[in-house]
Amino acid sequence: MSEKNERQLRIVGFLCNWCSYGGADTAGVCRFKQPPLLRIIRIPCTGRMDPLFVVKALAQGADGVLVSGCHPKDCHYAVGNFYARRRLELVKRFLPFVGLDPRRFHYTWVSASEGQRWQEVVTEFSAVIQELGPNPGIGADTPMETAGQAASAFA
Amino acid sequence: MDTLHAHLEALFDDLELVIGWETGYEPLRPTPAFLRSREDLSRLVWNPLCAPNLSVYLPGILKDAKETGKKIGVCLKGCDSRSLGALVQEGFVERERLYVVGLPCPGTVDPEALAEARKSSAPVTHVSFRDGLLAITSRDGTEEIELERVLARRCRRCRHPNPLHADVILGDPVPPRRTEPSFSDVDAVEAMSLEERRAYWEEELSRCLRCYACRNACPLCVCRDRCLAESRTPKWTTQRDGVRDKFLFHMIHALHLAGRCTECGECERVCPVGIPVALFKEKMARIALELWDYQAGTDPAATPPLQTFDPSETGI
Amino acid sequence: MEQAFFLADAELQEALAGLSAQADVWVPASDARKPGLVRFRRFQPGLTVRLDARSLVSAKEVLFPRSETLLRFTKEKDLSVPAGHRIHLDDARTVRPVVVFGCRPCDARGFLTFDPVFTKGPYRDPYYSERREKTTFVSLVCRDADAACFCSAVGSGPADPEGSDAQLIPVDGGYVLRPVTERGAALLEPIGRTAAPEQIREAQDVLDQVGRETVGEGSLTTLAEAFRARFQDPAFWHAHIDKCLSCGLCTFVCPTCYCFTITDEARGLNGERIRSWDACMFPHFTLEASGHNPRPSKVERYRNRVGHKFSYFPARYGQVACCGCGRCVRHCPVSVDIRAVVRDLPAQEEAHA
Amino acid sequence: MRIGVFVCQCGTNIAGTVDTRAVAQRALDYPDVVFATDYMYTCSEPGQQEIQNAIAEHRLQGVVVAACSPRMHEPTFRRAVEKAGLNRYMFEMANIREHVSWIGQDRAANTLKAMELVRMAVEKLRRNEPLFASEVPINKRVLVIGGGVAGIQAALDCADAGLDVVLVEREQSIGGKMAKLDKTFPTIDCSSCILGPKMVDVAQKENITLHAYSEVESVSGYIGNFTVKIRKKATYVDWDACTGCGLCMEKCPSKKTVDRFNEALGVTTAIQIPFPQAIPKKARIQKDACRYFTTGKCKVCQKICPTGAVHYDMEDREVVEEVGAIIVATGYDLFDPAPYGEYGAGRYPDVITGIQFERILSASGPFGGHVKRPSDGKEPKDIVFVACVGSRDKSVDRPYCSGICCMYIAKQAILARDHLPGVNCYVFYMDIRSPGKNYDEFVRRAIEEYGVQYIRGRVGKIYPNGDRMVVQGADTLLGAQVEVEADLVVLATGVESSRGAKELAEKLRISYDQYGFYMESHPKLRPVETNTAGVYLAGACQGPKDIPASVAQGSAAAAKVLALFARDTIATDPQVAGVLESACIGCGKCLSVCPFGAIQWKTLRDGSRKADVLETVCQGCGLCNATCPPKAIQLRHFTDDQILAELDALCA
Repeated sequence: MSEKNERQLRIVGFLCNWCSYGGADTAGVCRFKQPPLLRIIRIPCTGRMDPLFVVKALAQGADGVLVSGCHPKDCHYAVGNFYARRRLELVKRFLPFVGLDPRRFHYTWVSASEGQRWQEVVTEFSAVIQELGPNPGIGADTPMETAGQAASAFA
Repeated sequence: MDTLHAHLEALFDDLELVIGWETGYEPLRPTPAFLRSREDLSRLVWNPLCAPNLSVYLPGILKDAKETGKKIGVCLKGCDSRSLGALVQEGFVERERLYVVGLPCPGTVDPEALAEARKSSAPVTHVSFRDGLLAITSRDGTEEIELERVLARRCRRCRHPNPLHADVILGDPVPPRRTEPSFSDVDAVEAMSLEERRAYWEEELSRCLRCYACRNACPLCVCRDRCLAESRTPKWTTQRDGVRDKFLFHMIHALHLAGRCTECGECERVCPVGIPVALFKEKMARIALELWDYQAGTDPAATPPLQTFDPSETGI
Repeated sequence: MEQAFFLADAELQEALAGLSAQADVWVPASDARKPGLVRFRRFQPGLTVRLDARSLVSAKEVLFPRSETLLRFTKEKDLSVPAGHRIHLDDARTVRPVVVFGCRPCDARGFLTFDPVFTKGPYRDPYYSERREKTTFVSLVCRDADAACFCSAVGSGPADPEGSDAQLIPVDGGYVLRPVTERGAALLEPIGRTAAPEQIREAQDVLDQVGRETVGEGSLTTLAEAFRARFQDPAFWHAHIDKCLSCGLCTFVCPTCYCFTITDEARGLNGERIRSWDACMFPHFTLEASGHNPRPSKVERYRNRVGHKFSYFPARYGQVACCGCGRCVRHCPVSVDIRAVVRDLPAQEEAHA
Repeated sequence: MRIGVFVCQCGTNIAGTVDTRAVAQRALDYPDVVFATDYMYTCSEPGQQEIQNAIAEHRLQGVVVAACSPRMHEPTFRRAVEKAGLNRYMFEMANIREHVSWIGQDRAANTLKAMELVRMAVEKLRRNEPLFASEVPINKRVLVIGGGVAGIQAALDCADAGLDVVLVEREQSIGGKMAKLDKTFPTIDCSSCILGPKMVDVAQKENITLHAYSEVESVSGYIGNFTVKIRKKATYVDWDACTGCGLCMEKCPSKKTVDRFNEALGVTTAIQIPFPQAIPKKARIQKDACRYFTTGKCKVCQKICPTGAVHYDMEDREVVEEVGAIIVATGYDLFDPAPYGEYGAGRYPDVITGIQFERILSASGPFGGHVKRPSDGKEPKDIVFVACVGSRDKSVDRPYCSGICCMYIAKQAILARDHLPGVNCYVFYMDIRSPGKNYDEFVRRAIEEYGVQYIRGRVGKIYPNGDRMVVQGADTLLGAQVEVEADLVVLATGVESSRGAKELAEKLRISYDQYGFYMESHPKLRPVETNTAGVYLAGACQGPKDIPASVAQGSAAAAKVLALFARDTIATDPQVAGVLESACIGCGKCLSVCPFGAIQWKTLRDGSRKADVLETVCQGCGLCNATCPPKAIQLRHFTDDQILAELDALCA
């Protein structure tokens, strides 16, 4: 690991259950190797994705946030990702204004069959995050969030 | 002023009450007035110090008002009227229950700028406004100050001095200061590096008291007593005083205003510690404009962009 | 004025730096970027100290932080006990001496509302009390009251020494520092040189002159009964309060509002119990677990604020819970004027439609 | 809560690159975890027993299994914990196989990642609450979309079992591609002879409602209760009146109409029954060919029709069918060889596709079963078959094997030799794929008994030489260029997804792969299910298939429907949205975004308006939850607090 990454970098993934979570499974079944940064939170649909999750994750120091759902028009719930893409694009454009690096947030569409594409998405985004290094977040001075305390519970 | 009084006098029998402004504890501070009798109307004032956006009261007052068949009168400036438009769009206000008096607005005063512009600091006894000049009288005499010098930030970028959605417009139309959307203050923030922006907001927000004045003054913050920022279930923020929680509160506010903010600037005006919180929403308004060519509150029949979708949209 | 010291304008920074060696020194100061924004900040060399300006927010947070950790807790996993863990509590704290320098008399006096609640009686609050005991207030005789100020109306005044340990009196070229309490004297001893007789005389003149000024009309200290009579007069309260936005600004800038909430903020096995500012203007303040809220709207909430300050508190502690600083009036987004509300309390015969 | 954590080694699948013991050990440090262990195969019978024992012994109130994907075994483990007395929703999975052990080799990094995923699952589980399914009645009718052999089989199986079946066919007749085939491999039995009776069965079953020349417009609802709108396209012939006598076809003056059933090798009339065995055997007017529709004069058919069935003013009409399950059997289409410009398909009349040759071979085909070439009607002396046209070729975005071409080439070569014993048959191929029962033997027969000459190599170019075609290619076994002169060239065009497959998938809310074939739930274990409950797949819509496989899938899909319908009610997924009324501000944003109309207004006694979720209609997408400003509406099991807890477990 490069000098930048004194701590383990983490990408939070929000994946819809029907397409992208399946795509990540497909990538696994096909043994498509991926960097180990990503931690996936399963959500039913990208329509569940409140843009505030993105902001909160980045504010509290997630090094990257990756949201992936069904391709537009393929939503299991018909229209969830149509709403999602408006919200996600909006927050993507908003992040830099408040000093959060928009490169740390990526949203995309990967179907359950696209194991290889999933591998590419994860690999490319992981490389971006490796390059950017640790995310300082916002207001890291908040008490209780000190490294020592967190470490004892979550190391 | 006289027109306003006369107009409302003539109509008063058909009105439950009129929401306007009256002189507050000093003439520099007009305060919202709920005028319930004909005599009350004499208290009504209208000048560039009438800063509060009265549309903030509409959802509540309509909910509580008895169905008497009488309308509720409300005085709205240009920017206030956009807020009304957005409230109508979202179904919080039944437009037909209102009698909207639109007041073309020359711009409102930034109190801090006014204090600086005044030579005297003595208590003000009288204020009047004519031809772009504020006449401010105190025991030290009367000073004339150009409104343009002491304009609030929100008014410098105003495109809608002339009210929309009004039943009647009283006063001559005011030429807008801007014909195109202006985001120069947003640009100024964006001119900073990413790192500087983060530091800038961390410093600004560190002052936040979480008094929620910005939220409560916002006409589009319709959650009122149920605001997510104070909710413990779900729990998005803690009660800590750190920047992170303050930041999260302001992000909740900003994202909830995304595609809805009518840029009235009340959030920023009321902040006791001078945080330019309206910039968050101005940025949101700009994104809504860029992505969906959408300006909240201008078309009462439109659907806010995050409440709908377009399958053919590309590029996002 | 038996004993007094003189501090030249030019020596202010140095004196504050000296004080800072032994205490946290809080002064009204402004940001370079926002000269109009004056608030209390911890002194550090180079800070723009603004004794000339009223601070936007009171000095309340010095003794009563916006949020403070009361204790920290850790759950140590131990499967041999029924809960599966043992709880360790840690409420260790260090309290440094504090000097509030250059506040206005009203700011200092504000803590006289805190004191009986937090330091006396059956529930002495150790967190506040420990800090309070180590705090010294040096207030500046106030010569720039504005239209929102009303200290005289609550039994105080612009030169009121009550609540202050020492007074700063502006004189030609600097300030005369006048000890009010022994603690004040002890604080001033090392930083000032003894004032010259003419400086003392000038200071006395200022004190006398300012002392004669009346800031705010009438008296708001004897309206406890009038409040009770008005309690159930919805028209009265609506007439005054319909415009209120029910935000917490008035209480948060107020030097005497001391309400707080206590929450546990935990993550995993660790957490802390914190106390943070709360406001009777917030709906959650009185929200009951059942979902019932005895103060469901801003009318009841604002009524409580008035009642607390001018009726309930005086009934219990013999003084109004208001120092007349005027911040709630000055900063209110819609200029709600508590003075007007309180003044109107007795006017029973007046009809409110 | 007392939580037990079970870390699966999955043999070496997980344990190979994750220290499962360490993961279990670390889990004991997490809040509320009172028991943690690793196990060889947690999903096995003894593995599940281990969980059940631990629940009893340690009085567990919730269980986390760190193993494979929840899309695989979540139902298995939910049942297991339920058997031990827990609510089935007091269970979470951490996917440490597909998302960890199978995608990384770094044991340390994998182990850390697995620990964190377990930690996230624990934090989520701590905020779970028991959920209880409600039961909704099942409408025991089934919709079958597509009347090819797979759809026919599915429809008949369901109908035989007593179900009401609605069969929707886009074309004028059912039968699909199989109805166009002459013979079938490897038995050389007559396609229409074996399919015909099944088609007749469909027509005769009283419990099958056939909507031919109809398309699915929209699908709403959910498993057990779908509402399907079907557009019955205008045929201009009243099929209730039409007897299929064919008189109109005899008299129709528009005799130059392209015969699509015969793959444009022949002509037909504007009013027509596509082929003699058509089901339903009803006439239809092809509007663009009809003299009346194009010139406004004619009406011959209307005058001649003995039952007065012709109505020129007929319009499309919509019918609504309520069903409880849907079988999708929309089949496939054949690759259009136009991208292979060097082969000249379309340009040279004697370069034809496999399905065209099938029609030439057919006794009911354009040439009455005489093998003639389209250009001049001469009998060919040399026929070249080109395999893999639109199969196994990335350059035309068809990298997959169509699976049937090798076999149908062999069949067609044999049949050609049967029809014209003197004809020479050549086959250019890449590999011969013949893995079915008696398939390889069949190909060998073509080579050995019928003397078909197989040349291993690709064809580079086909060009005319006089009235013959020259096929230029490589023989990779000889390592030489070869040129073969032929009278007729048959391109074995590959299988691709059916036209309109994606649009239909969007209506059905099922997934499809990049080529438009529908995605099954699991490639091995759930081959006919989709990820949309109540929607099943049969036949080539899921991927290229031959007839036996399509028929088998048709029956399999029918069996799935019958299993579903064996119960009277279905338990709805309780992972749906719920409203905290005290927090609801009545803004109605959730109502406006809900894709299912699952939220309605409810008026409380105080007159206030609150959102109210219809739990059996809610599909659990969570769009309302993301939209609600005060977060009064929460998706159970995916609440804000749960997602935030997962987030906090990772970083805070």
